[in-house]
Amino acid sequence: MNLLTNIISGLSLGSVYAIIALGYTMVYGISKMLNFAHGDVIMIGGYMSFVMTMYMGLNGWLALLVAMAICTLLGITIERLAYRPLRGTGSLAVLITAIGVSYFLQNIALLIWGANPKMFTSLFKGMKPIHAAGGQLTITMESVFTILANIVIMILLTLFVNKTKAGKAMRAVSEDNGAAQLMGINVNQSISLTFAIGSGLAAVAGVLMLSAYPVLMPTTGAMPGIKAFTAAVFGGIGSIPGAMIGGLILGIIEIFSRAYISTELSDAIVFACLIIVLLVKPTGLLGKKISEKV
Amino acid sequence: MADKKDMRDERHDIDISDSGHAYENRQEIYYNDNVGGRAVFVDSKEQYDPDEPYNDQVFIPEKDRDKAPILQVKNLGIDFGGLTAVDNFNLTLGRTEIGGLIGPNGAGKTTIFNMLTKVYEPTRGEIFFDGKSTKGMTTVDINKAGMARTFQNIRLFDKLTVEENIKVALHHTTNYGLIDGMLHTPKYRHEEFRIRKEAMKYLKIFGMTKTADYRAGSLPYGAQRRLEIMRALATKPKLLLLDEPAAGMNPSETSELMETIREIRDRFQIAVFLIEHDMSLVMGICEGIVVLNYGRVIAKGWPEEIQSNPKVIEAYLGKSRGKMEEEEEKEKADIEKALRKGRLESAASGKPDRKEGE
Amino acid sequence: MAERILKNISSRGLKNAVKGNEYRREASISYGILIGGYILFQILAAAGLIGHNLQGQFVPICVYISLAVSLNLVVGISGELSLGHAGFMAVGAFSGILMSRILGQSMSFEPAIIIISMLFGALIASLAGFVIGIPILGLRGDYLAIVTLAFGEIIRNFMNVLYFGFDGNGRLRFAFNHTIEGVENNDRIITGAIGATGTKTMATFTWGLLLCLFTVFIVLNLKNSKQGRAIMSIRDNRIAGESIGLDVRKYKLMAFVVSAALAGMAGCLFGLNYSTLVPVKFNFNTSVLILVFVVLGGVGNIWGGIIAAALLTVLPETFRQFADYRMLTYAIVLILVMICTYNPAIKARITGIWAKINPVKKKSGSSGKGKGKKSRKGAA
Amino acid sequence: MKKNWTKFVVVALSCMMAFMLAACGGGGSSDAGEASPVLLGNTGPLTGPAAIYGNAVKNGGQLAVDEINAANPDGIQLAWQAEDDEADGEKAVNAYNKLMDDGMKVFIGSTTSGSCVAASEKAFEDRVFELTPSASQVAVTEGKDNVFQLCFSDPNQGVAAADWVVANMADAKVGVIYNNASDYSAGIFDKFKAQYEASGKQLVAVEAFSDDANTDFQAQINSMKNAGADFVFLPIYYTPASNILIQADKIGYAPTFFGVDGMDGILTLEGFDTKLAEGVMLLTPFIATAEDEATQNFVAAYKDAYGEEPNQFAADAYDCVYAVYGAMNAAGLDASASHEEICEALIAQFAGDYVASGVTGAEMEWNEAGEVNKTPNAMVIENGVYVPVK
Repeated sequence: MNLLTNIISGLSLGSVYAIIALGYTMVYGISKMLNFAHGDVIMIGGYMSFVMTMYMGLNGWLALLVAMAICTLLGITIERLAYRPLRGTGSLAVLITAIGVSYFLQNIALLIWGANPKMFTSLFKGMKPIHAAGGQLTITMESVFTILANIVIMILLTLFVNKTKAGKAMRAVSEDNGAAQLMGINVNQSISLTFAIGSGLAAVAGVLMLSAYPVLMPTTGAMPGIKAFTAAVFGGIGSIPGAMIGGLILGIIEIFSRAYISTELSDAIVFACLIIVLLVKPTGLLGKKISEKV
Repeated sequence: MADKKDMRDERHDIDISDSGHAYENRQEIYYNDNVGGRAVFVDSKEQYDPDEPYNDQVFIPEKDRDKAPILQVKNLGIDFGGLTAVDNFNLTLGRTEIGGLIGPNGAGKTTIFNMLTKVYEPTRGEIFFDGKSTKGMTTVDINKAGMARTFQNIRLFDKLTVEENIKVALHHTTNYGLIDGMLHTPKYRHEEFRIRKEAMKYLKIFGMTKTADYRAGSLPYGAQRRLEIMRALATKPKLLLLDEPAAGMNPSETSELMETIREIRDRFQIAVFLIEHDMSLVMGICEGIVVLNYGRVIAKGWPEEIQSNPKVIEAYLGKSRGKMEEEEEKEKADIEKALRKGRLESAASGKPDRKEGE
Repeated sequence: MAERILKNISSRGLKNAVKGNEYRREASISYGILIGGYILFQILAAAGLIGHNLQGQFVPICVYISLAVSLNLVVGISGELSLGHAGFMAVGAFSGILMSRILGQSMSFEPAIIIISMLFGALIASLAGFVIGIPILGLRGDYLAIVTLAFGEIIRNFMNVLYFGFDGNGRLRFAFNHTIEGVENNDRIITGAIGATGTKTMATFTWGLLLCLFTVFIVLNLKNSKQGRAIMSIRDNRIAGESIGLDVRKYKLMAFVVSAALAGMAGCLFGLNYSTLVPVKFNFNTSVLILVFVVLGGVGNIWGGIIAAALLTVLPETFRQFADYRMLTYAIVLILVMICTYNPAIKARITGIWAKINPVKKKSGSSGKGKGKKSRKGAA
Repeated sequence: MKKNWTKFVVVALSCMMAFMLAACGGGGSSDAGEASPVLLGNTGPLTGPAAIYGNAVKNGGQLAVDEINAANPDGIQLAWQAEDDEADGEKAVNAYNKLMDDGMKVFIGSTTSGSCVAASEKAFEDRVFELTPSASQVAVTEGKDNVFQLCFSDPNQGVAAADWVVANMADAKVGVIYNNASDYSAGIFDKFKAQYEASGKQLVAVEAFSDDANTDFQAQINSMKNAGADFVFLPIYYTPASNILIQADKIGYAPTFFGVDGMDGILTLEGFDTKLAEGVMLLTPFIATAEDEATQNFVAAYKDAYGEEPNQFAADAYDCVYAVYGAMNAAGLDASASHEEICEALIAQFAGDYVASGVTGAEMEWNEAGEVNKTPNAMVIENGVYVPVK
């Protein structure tokens, strides 16, 4: 029973990582940059939703939509102002700028909302948890919805990328920027769209994460961001199903190592697993093999 | 961490200090039949039969017959996924032979170079380099054994200077360890002084000493090609593989290059095996030529033979022999165009391809 | 023929060619900045023109300079992105502190303690670099970056459960939990997350300068040696490097280990500058901070890294006047500086304006426009 | 062009350097004129994950200074300056030095322990009197005659908590969840474990977490549950503690939770359902809902000024300022005294018979080691307010 409980909390945590990792992986795929500010977009999404529900009295689900819209705009703005001027100058410069953006978002949040943590009200407040196996096993609604949301998002996103014109354009740009441009694809638009989707999903991830783990602070997004980035690499950065698998595995490893090995070293174990995976599969579980024409 | 002093010091112990003079004496060298003369085949009348598995020892220039061949390739083949890129490739290269490998674009020429240097592991067949099988060797081992190559899309160390590019190639003959390198001990200074002089000697071959301090990546295209050859040569190889050395050069540069390749062979007494689309170069210096199409050898022989070989012409022209004369005229123009185009294409593809590698 | 080619080259190509070998220049500028800065600040400090705040930062500035230079060996010279440099700094710091405490039991001659501790820190950090480097250097690009990040975090996580202390006989003992056998709680030197406390602060500006000089000396020398050339050529073109017989892993590992050793040394001096040191200090943010120095100073540019490290260490302090907006200002400045230094259009404009107002007007502007860009872009 | 660019960079950087020199060096010249107030300095994390504590101290100190200046226009005037140290020893030393440049006379410590140890080393060298509001590690005061703590030291808290548990909860099966990456939490746990086990009892479960993984506590809570712990000691701050309460509630695990002073603040967490905190016990010297007049005045004034409930950190800082002010008056100092003079006079006071009272303790006395003597009260949360444990 314990095992099942742990698997469920692992899947739930992993689903949060997976949704965040999507943002990393899509942005990486299309612009080959590590967007370290992504974790902080989650935090902004959380604050937005918090403000909407607590101060504006909006319904939680409506607040989620508003937060998504704001994060989408935020993502596009960040890309436009901070990353686009540096496009084509190598990934390092953009990486540092992304870190600058991350500091910026954290400190803006600190100035606006103060250092005191806020307790986020769960989106699923009032819904009764599922009890199974004679009360031995408790599954919270947060877990159920997080896992469901992860699956739905993954399916929708895969359909979008494979079936729609905009999605195909995104794939073309991530395959070969220059060629896509020659084929008449608006590269700027595609990249903006990617940031928009990634940031919108970050808001969803933020709300889901905070529903389960409700402490909201200006630094809330930082560590989940790094973990999700790890998850994206785990699954093969640039691959959408990879992000999902990477996130889920990471979540399960984290919960399991905490439950069965050591709570003190759980992070070390997670990172050690990442290293082992990369040693066996140097481009992650579902990553494309990098081959170089000689 | 002193690197093992390997055998290559002795490998070509030829004094290259007076390379300046070499150019002045060029006339003599080129008209010396013993060294630079055209290859003579044992039985030149006999046509090469590509279907016979291994029939190839005979194609060695006369001057190299008394020495063991530098390279023997038997039934070499490679598959990518289900696709056979090269199959049943056989070759014997004389100790000081200049061999040519030609064929239409996509025939698998560079793939063969990549197999020889172990960038790709061959699926089938054997390679004997200097009498030893190269099975299990890596690219690094291959170079240490004495095979050096250039690349179709130039691969220089762009941010290093011209001189440093040569010095890197002299790495294994530079005799000091990490501690000497970090602390710049007298040993370091002595060795650096020595290899600087040596690097300059190599640069002299192509008359590039004045460019020594420039970044390799900022050199003009032709100079980069020459530098790449020098860099390969500085690893003191027994066999030099050149992948389209004349790509992107104008006719006068090409003829200069041709002469220099021959001179390198003569001075260092090494074998050269080259891929080239420029027929004037191939026909001008190659002693034996192999023609490849769709991954298979379709002809082997000396230049005149190849020029008149119907299979070769077919490979380049398609089935055009039976057609009307005017069409033939047109085709002939096309062939020239195609050959020239091949050159330009490979020249053009050089830069963007290189970017991928970074 | 040779002459003809030369003429060809000089008439067509060399106009756009860039002179590359600038070791002497780079070395003299680097040493000049360090020694000049040291003398200047010593004089200013002696004259009482510098406040406590800046004086207190002399040692950390030197440490960060040294870290930036050593990270440049991996990022600039070897061309690999490392996000775990603080991990090596941590290893060096804690092992150096341990060594200083052991020596402190029987020795009182501080210079010897500092030197031995720093060498010990460097040794342990290089061992860590070696152990970490062997498996991962086959990875490429961003995958290597994430693994270095992971290792940095693992090292720090590990530090959180590491306990060291002297037992009754003055012997060093360690454990992975709170109670170390035979060790009184007050005799613990390193106490997991609480870190090292009670360190005797020995570091001075002069030691900082020596550390910087040593680091720059090693890195510049290495850059201008056969090993350095091998490392750089693998960076520029791995396949070509293999084709001329260079063992890629060996040279990547070499850069990684030397860099780790130097970082360990710097970490040790850092540890000896504060009476307490917690493992949290060496988190991802610190790794990134060092990387920022390197990128801002120009990847591969040693003296650029020196200046960037010094300035960016002092910068947040000068922003104290902005009070609550301090870190926000820092973030904005960081983004703007990155855009201004790397965006081609903005850079060209700044260069143009600068050329106009340049006090020393030289009519030597014959060279092409894109060059500065090209050389500064580095191995990005 | 390249040369131009390089030159531009060099000149621009030198300009910045000059600017910084001016900015950094300028402060040192402030001389102690008669009218200038006595500057009390503080460093604490005003940004970053620990910003809540630094800001609380900053506000509490400011409130006390404003009150004192308003109440005693003829007495010694005080000034308050809090600098950001990001809870980092290195930055704390920088911030401390900045305060010295600005003419600090008394150092109201660093807010967090790790940075306080580093900064108090400097204060000891510079002979600046230091009274830290909240840095509870022993190393803060150890070997430094001029450094005093207003809060409990970690060991004292751990020992007090263990003693209390042994005395009052003799039959409980005790489990602990602590933050192994926090010096505060690990420090308390350390002593708690030693003291508790010295009484011949064993902890049934010990689990840790780190700052990097402070969201999901399922594993730790399950471990407590499975070990049958009915009394869980949480020597952690209230933020992760609130997370633990919520997640324990979700799986229906309801032991008695027992916290220390860091637990205070849990009731005022914005958006937190205080029902979850029902029955939580804590050992703390300060509670915002206390009935006495001093506390109520302080809480009211604080809410008025900053719009939020003060937590223990704010109260500690508030008390620090009053304690220092009182001691300065008791020593007969005036505003023109140098920081060395103030230091020696205050050491004599604090190490001597000086008694201060404030919102975190009625009669606080200090020993020569710098530790404060005050009694923590065991409180339990009932109906959303603290009441003393019967």
